[in-house]
Amino acid sequence: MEDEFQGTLETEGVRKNFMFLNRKAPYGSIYAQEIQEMVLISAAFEQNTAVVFMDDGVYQIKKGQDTSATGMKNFSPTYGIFQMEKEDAEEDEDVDVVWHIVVEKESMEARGLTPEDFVIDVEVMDAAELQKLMAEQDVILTG
Amino acid sequence: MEDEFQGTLETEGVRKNFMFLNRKAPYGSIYAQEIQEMVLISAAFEQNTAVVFMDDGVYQIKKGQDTSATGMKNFSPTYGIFQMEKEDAEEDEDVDVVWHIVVEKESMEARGLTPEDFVIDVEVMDAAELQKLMAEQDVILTG
Amino acid sequence: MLHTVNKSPFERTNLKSCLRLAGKGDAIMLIEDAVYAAVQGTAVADTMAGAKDDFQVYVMGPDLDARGISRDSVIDGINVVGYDGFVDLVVEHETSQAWL
Amino acid sequence: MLHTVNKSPFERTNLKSCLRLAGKGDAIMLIEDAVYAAVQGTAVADTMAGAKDDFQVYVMGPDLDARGISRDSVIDGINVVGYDGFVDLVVEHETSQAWL
Amino acid sequence: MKIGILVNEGPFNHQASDSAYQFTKAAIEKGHQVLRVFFYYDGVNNANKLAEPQSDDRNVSKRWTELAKQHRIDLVVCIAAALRRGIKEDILADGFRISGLGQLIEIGIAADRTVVFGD
Amino acid sequence: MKIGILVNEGPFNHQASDSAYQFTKAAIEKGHQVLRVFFYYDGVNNANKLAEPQSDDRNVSKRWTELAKQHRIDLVVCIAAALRRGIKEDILADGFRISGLGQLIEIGIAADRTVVFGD
Repeated sequence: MEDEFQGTLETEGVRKNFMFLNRKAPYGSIYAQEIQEMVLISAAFEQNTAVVFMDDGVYQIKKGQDTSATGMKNFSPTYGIFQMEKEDAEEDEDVDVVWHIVVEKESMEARGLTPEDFVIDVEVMDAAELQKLMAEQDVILTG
Repeated sequence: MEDEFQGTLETEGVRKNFMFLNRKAPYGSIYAQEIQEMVLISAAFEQNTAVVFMDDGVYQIKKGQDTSATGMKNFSPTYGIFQMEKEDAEEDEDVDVVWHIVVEKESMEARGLTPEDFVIDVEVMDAAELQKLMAEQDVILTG
Repeated sequence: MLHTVNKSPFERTNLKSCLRLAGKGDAIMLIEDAVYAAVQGTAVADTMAGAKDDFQVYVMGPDLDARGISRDSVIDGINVVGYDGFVDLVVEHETSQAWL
Repeated sequence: MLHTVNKSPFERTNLKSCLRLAGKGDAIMLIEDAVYAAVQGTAVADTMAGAKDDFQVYVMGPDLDARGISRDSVIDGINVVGYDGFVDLVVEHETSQAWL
Repeated sequence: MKIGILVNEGPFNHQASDSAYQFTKAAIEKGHQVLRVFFYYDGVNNANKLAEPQSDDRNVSKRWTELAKQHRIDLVVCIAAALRRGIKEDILADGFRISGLGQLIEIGIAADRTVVFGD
Repeated sequence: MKIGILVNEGPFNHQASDSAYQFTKAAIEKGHQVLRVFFYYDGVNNANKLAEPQSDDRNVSKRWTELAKQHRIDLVVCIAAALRRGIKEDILADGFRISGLGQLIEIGIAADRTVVFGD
């Protein structure tokens, strides 16, 4: 019984749909930064992955972030790794995980943003489409 | 110079207007509870004191709080001490500090509450009156 | 799907986002400071009264009690549950989404 | 009086409360996630464009930069300042109120 | 049913850890298995054993320790989030262990349900 | 001018401590005297010396320590809030001291300006 505490859980051969839902602006709080680490670790488990930016979360991927005068760490380059993971998943025939990187249209438009404003390529979905994607998920993690 | 670090600041003979502004609901976060301690400590310094409940802060003084099933501490009885401090300040002729315990009318009404819903007696002020009171303050502490 | 909302509808837009994204028939569990959304006679009561036609809405009883909100003041059609009822809702729905 | 607001106007009502309680001619300093309120072309831009007639509105430049918001996109009449400018505002106004 | 829990906030400042605790307790009482409780973001502060709340208030960290002991629940603190905030072995409360973020993803994969508590 | 600062949130999770630090530094550079920085609520977590952020990120606690040393700033952590959250002498970063909430009220009385940073 004691190893239950130290052990790893059985995950072999299971593929689920994971969504990482980003609703918070970057820098004002740490959620945007630390959820990145979740997504990166998750990629190693080869699960289907949907990274979603809605509400103020769409600001996370805004181009041109320069944190030098605030003394904080600029973590926006890391989103490029998300895109690479997605491209790898699409290109690698041995790996059949599905990646989505999604921006909710309503949130984007309320903030006067367009897909050209973002550091990575995104699928723009309206609330109805995003709702459908959400309904397909097994696990939704957020911060 | 070294005692600057350990010492107390010079406060003798100074009387200022302090406002403690409560805008957050109780229990969901700790601000309501810990700002109480500020108000109580402040009373010992005999400053003019305005305790204000606005926005979700008006919920802090709602009657009938019973936290037993959540396992949290019910700190609403402590508001009674605010009222005692106010009454003491009004009755004691040697002490001429002024106390206000204020609820913003707009916030109260939006939540369907009336002064009878509160555990202590309050002055109800509309936003314009509260703005005037706020403008008279030297120090505004909040959480 | 089960949605949990824990923020006051007067101060934050979490509930609004939840209502925009939730599918018809989904369950919504109001906990912590979101329980204020379940109360009659407030500025957001109409929104919630409408929401309960599209969704199954639940509110955490112990969180109502803690905040001194009488269970009698809960909008008709919103169900008051305890932590055990919350567990049942999680079990009944394959996925939970927390609108933090 | 100087008001500081640090929360996004899209997610929280802090700015709205500030605008309701601030006196005519008061200064409002937008920092951290509140800098989004200073940007042209958003759903809250009209509110802020109106606010700057009644108040002196300032926005923290380093917080705009961190978030990739071009200083050119700031609403006309809202002044971009740095931490030193923020200090000056605190000095100029006898009382500061943080709308947390 | 196998349930996993994610706690995003520290003790006292937000109700998240309280709600997660009450939920976990209720799930166990109903006969479910709580596979693991994972602490991330400021949630790592729940594992600080030095906490000494006032005597008339709950002790959030200790309560987790006791629940874990009683029901053999795996309480895992994320190492990266913990290092950033100064939660280390020296001050780690009984019943908690420090490990990688992969242990959270494991929950998602292995548990039937994952429930998140935060701010 | 004499300025006092109140920091309501812990390091990293919110920008409050960063903004307070930049503000304090700027105030000193402009020749003002920062009488005291008081840490309350989760703000007490800024004083945890065990924090080890990633090498490419700022060290919030250490930065306060250094600023305090350089400019003789009084960094005070509220004892009640600190006990509740497990911030004790054993893990207290250099330059911070633990004291009562009265030290915050003193700021309000003795300083010309009091500025609050929080969530």
